[in-house]
Amino acid sequence: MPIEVAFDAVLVLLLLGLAGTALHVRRLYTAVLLFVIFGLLLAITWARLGAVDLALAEAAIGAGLIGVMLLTALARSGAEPAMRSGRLGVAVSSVLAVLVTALLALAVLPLAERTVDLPELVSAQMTNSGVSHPVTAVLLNFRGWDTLLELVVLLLAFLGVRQLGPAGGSLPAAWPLLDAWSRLLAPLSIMLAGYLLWRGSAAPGGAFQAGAVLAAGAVMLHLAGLLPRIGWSNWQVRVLMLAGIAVFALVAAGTHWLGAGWLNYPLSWSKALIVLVEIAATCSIATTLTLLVIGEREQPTP
Amino acid sequence: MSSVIPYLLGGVALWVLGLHALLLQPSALRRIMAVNVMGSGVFMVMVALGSRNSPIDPVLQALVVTGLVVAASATAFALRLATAGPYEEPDEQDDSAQGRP
Amino acid sequence: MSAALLSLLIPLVTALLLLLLRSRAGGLVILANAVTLGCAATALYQVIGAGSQRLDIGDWEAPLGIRFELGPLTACLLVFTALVHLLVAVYAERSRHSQTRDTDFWPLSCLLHASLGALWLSRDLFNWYVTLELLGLVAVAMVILSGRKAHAPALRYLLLSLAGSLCYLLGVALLYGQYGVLDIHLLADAATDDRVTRVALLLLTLGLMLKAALWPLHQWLPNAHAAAPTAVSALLSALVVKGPLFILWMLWDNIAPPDLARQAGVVFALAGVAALVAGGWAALRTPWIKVLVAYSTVAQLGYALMALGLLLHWQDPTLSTALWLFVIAHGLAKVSMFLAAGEMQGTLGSRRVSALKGASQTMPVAMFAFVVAGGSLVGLPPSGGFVAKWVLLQPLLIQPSHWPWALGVVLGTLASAAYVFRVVAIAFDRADPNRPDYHPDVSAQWLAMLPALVVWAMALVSEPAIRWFAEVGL
Amino acid sequence: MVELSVWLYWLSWPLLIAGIFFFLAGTVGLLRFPDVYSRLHAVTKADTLGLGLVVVGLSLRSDSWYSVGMMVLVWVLIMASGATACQLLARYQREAELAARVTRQEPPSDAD
Repeated sequence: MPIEVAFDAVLVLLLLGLAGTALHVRRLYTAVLLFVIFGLLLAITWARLGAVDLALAEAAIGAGLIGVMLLTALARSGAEPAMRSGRLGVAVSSVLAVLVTALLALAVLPLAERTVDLPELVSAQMTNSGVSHPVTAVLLNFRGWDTLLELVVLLLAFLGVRQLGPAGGSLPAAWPLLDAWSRLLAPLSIMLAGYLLWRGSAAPGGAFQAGAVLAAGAVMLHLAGLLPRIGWSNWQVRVLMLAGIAVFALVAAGTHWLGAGWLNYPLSWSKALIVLVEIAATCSIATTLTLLVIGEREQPTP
Repeated sequence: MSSVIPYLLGGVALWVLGLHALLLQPSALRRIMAVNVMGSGVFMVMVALGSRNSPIDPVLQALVVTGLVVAASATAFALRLATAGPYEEPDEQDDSAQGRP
Repeated sequence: MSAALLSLLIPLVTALLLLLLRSRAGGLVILANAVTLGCAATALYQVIGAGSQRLDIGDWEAPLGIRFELGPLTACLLVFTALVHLLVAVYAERSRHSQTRDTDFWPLSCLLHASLGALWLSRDLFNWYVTLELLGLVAVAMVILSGRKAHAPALRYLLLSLAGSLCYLLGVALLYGQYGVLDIHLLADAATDDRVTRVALLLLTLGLMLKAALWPLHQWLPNAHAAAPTAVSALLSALVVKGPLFILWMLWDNIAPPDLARQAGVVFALAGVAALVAGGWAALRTPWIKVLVAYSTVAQLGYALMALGLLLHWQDPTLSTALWLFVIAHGLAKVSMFLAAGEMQGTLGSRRVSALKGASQTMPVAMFAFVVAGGSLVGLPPSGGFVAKWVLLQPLLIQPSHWPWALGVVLGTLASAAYVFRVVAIAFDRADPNRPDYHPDVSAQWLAMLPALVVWAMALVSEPAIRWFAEVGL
Repeated sequence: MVELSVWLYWLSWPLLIAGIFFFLAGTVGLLRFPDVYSRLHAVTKADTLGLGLVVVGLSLRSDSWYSVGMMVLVWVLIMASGATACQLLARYQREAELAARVTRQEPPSDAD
């Protein structure tokens, strides 16, 4: 038992050290690198705590796509403004930070012994949720409304980025080995995404992780120069990106006016409906994340 | 149960670390990283609370997956916003050009 | 309940259509907003008739699923949101100076409408986190419509909004860790007065005050709202800052243990008075028109904060009627003020208050709209603002021990009167001869006047509304 | 006769320790070596070998062939991606050096 606690303590201290240095180290380049490592270590922490779905999502989205976006932003960012507050400011705020941490720690500690009874309720209702993996049941059936708003958040992030105009920057000429390697990886990522999506109903996996893996494959193809010039102007991209929300809203409206209630899947069809919604969500997540990372080339025509 | 405490404290510490850096750092990229560290802190607290049940609490795990995708999309937006335009305070001098907002 | 769900679904479907067809047809959005207003009105009519209704999404009971609730206040807020969206959409379509003509303003405003509807209806703490995130992102996406100079304030707004959401989320995590439920009514029954609940409420309150730009945490609002295009500033000030305030009120009204609520009530009320004075003072001194109107938002939110504080301090539910009358009256008046200010700024070509010299002769209709809206903000009789202030002053004037709070209200009225009459004084100077290329858009100015007339029309319906709110209880 | 799995369990220890040693060697090489190319050498080679040893050590302990197959697949993928990344970095470094030398107007010393 003490070995486990030691391992947890070391892991947490390592995370804190990484985050602290990443935020306060002098060179911005080192800061970004340390932050990407922090993301990867976080994925291991989620796996250690037993949250496998989350470890998948964190590794794909948190460490992968956010890392790529940070590095592209680093390449494009100009000189760094100097640190504003002097020595006194940092000292005072650090003392304040320690006090706040102590207050929050005192509030959080008594929670360690308590347990909640909602998981029993979830497993009790699993039979008529249409899927056998509890996380997917919660995400797409019990709290399906959260996931619909979630897809709207993703769409809004892309609409916001679209107002900023095309993401300039030319790519260095692709190199044969990179070209061959990405041709090998792309089908693998599609297969992996399909597997994650289908297994999502019975084991860790699901729309978000599958979408992120697909987006990673597309970004890889783009970096090798193999991805055709896609953007908001061609309608296929628009259909794919809006598919998730449209299908989910259609299902919600259909179940409300034709069926038994808002997002109340009829028992016999619930698995089919959930898989349909998951496929649509994967398409829109993959397209949105890809366009968020690689940006659009041409001028956004009205 | 003892393995929950280090992660609860670590999550809270990460949250405060992120908030402290967000208020202190002037550079846009570092502030975005600070917000991400805050998010990771909150998620660590949530997952630690979830891991109190023997198979991890599926509701909390679903909430954190949703929160993670929200944080990722907001970060993508913030990064593009930070590097899109020149990041200096809006110009203060008077501009009487016709139709200038 | 299906009428309320329709008023949520129609803007979402319109936004998807606009995005799919890449069209920027303002007419379609105006039609959608009008139909949504109709649905919201039928929802209100049903609530008046049959009382509040509840919907468990997916037919899963509360701790497991998310619960929607259509109460009297939610129905009013749905009507208010649809009305403001309709008025702003008509202005944005008609006016030359709204800078949102051929931009993505149309789908974004529909998405804002849908996420506000989702926020008003939901009763689940994590669902509120996602809707808060939606509001933050759509607001920032709309602020940057006005070009490169809006990027700096928009980024600061986005980062602080994310920090506020994460502060709120940590509070939600603590509450879930303690009680194991996320629905607000179940939490209200289970809430006990211990340290975890107090720290969680503190975190929730700090996050929501940062997002609603309530007094000590409001610095990001003036620059963000001033940098946005005219139609967007109106939507932001009238609606986006009200979402977190709604959640703050729901949390403190339901979950807060009584003696904590009493202590916190005093702090909120004092923060309200400070907001009135500080916001008024800053509005008085700023040289820019739109920053003046933005600081007026910070000040007017002080009234709502004061009503919330006194409501908690004296456990007196009639004050929540005052709180929500303030929110609705301020929303409509602020829309009219921002549209008028934007119209004058665009036509006269300068962002400075000094450029309004002689505006009562050069742009009479826009200045009249500005003053009418200002009258409601100050609280001059028969306006909506006066009705709200009247309901707030009632409990204050009954016991002599409450009179110091009445003094706070007087200070607030003085401050808001100061910055409104500052503009009026400049407007009645002698106007300089017009520039050759000066051609004002009179119909747009009349559209800017419309919300101000609606806020003054509120007085006609005030007596039955107050009685209904008091009897049904928000 | 001692049970087979216990033998395998003890046999996996030296392999794991050797794997970890190679990981450390790669990291020390990364920090200490003078220029980019030798650092790339150290990292790619040592880590791949280290991972291979760890995979073999763990597969001795694992109970099903399925997990052994998964671990080997992971190892093959990391080896391939490590090699590609190493080639890519070396190439861009080479091009950066050539570009730097051309701007200093020195004739490139050897035909590239």
